[in-house]
Amino acid sequence: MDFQRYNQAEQAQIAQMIEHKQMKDFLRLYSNLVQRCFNDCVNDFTTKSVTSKEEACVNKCADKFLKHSERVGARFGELSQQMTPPGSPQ
Amino acid sequence: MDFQRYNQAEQAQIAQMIEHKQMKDFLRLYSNLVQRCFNDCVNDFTTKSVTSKEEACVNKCADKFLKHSERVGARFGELSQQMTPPGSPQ
Amino acid sequence: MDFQRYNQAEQAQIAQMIEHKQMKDFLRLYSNLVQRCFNDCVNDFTTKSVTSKEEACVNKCADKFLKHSERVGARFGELSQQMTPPGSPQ
Amino acid sequence: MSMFGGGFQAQQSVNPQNIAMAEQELDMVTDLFNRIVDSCYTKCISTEYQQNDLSQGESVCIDRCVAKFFDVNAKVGEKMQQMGGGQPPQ
Amino acid sequence: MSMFGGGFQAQQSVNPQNIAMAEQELDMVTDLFNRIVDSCYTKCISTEYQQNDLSQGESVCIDRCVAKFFDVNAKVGEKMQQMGGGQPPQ
Amino acid sequence: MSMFGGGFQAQQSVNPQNIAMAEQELDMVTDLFNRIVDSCYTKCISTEYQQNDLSQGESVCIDRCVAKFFDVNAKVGEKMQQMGGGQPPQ
Repeated sequence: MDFQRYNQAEQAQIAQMIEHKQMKDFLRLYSNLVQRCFNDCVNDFTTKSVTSKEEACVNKCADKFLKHSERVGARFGELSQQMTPPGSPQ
Repeated sequence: MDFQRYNQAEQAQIAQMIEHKQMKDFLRLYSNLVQRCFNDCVNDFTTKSVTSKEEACVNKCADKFLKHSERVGARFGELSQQMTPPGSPQ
Repeated sequence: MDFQRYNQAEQAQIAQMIEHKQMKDFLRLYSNLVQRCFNDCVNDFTTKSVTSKEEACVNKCADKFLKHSERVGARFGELSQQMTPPGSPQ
Repeated sequence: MSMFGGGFQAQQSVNPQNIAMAEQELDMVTDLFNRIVDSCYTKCISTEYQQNDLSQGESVCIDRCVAKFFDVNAKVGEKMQQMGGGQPPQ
Repeated sequence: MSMFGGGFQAQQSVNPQNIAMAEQELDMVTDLFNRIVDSCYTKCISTEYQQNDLSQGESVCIDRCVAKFFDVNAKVGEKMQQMGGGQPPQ
Repeated sequence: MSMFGGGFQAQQSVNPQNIAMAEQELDMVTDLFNRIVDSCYTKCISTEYQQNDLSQGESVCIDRCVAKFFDVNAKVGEKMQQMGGGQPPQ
């Protein structure tokens, strides 16, 4: 994304918006991770607390999810830069 | 959630925001319920109107969904209070 | 939906809001389409580029998805008009 | 000549609550539409994707699916009004 | 008498950042609740819909499911703080 | 000295439409990223969770999955421009 075409005052406001959204995006990643790992790992409702087996599964799931997101982010960044931005001269 | 740390003017604005969101949350619960009960109960597309069997299923589904949400809400409230709020003295 | 009960200034603002939302709705339809057709059609990760078989599938999926949305839209419009708007005299 | 913007906007006052209500109504209708597109796609469209057009069977299924979704939506709405003793929004 | 609106609002200044923080907190709690409703419905509720009430087994399952979701949420939170060295939000 | 806020903001005027456009662009990219994370997790990650790291196979799968998702996104975009005769957003 290229916000160079906007003036400085606009860029300042956009930067603030990005910062605000980053927090939101992080919280969303976190909630997605929790829900996915819960769904994949917790299936025993004969106990009230998370079992050690479930906890181990959640740990691996959380690690994998974060590494997955990071790897997608790296590829995403590379591929985004290769794309010709719309409206730019070809 | 504890909004005591905010001043009165802020609390008034937050209260208004909560009220506005409650309506939104209710509408969302309602739409989720409709979609879930439709997906679980309506599978016969040889007729144009909901069959009596489908209607009975939707009725039970709606009742269960509401009771489920209520029960989750009760447990959620209890567990939220037990949690040490972030930033409070331990 | 009937916005006749609002005054002209309000209707102008509502019209602007609708226009803004239409763009958002279109982008959302587009993303839903891409994700659905990707999920349904792309399952071979031994290659880096989309295969011709996958591409043909995506093409058919996109066409079907758009025609489906259009048809739902037509029925939706008809049924919405038949409904008695809430709050109107019966 | 008015000092505060165009003459038109100054003649009528916009009630922000009306705008908020219109927005909520709009969002609800859009949400309903999106959920129907989603549910009826899953119920009616074969993911084999052998042709670009909707088959006769798929088309009929979509029509009935939309009608039944409206039906379920209305029935659940009535049910919730009875339970909550709630008034429909004006 | 103040020229700028009611006396009450004029006495205290509203810090928009505080309002934004309160909104974020509220949205997070609502999101958590909705995810729990969703996951625990899938884990605990039989979609046969043979009765309008929650069965004894379903009720117990919901209680444990909510408790375990809180558990997983807390454990993942700790884990991410260790990894990121992040501070919990005040 | 300006009567209306800081000197900086007063020198350049912020066009709210530009801010709205930047926000829409940002939201689209974030949405695309989230959908890729989601789809590629389902396609590539084994939910057995036997290790904390991505396996070699999972890593390769993610790289190809992201590339293919971009491919499908672009192909569907072209298709929709041809159909609608629409202009790409500037």
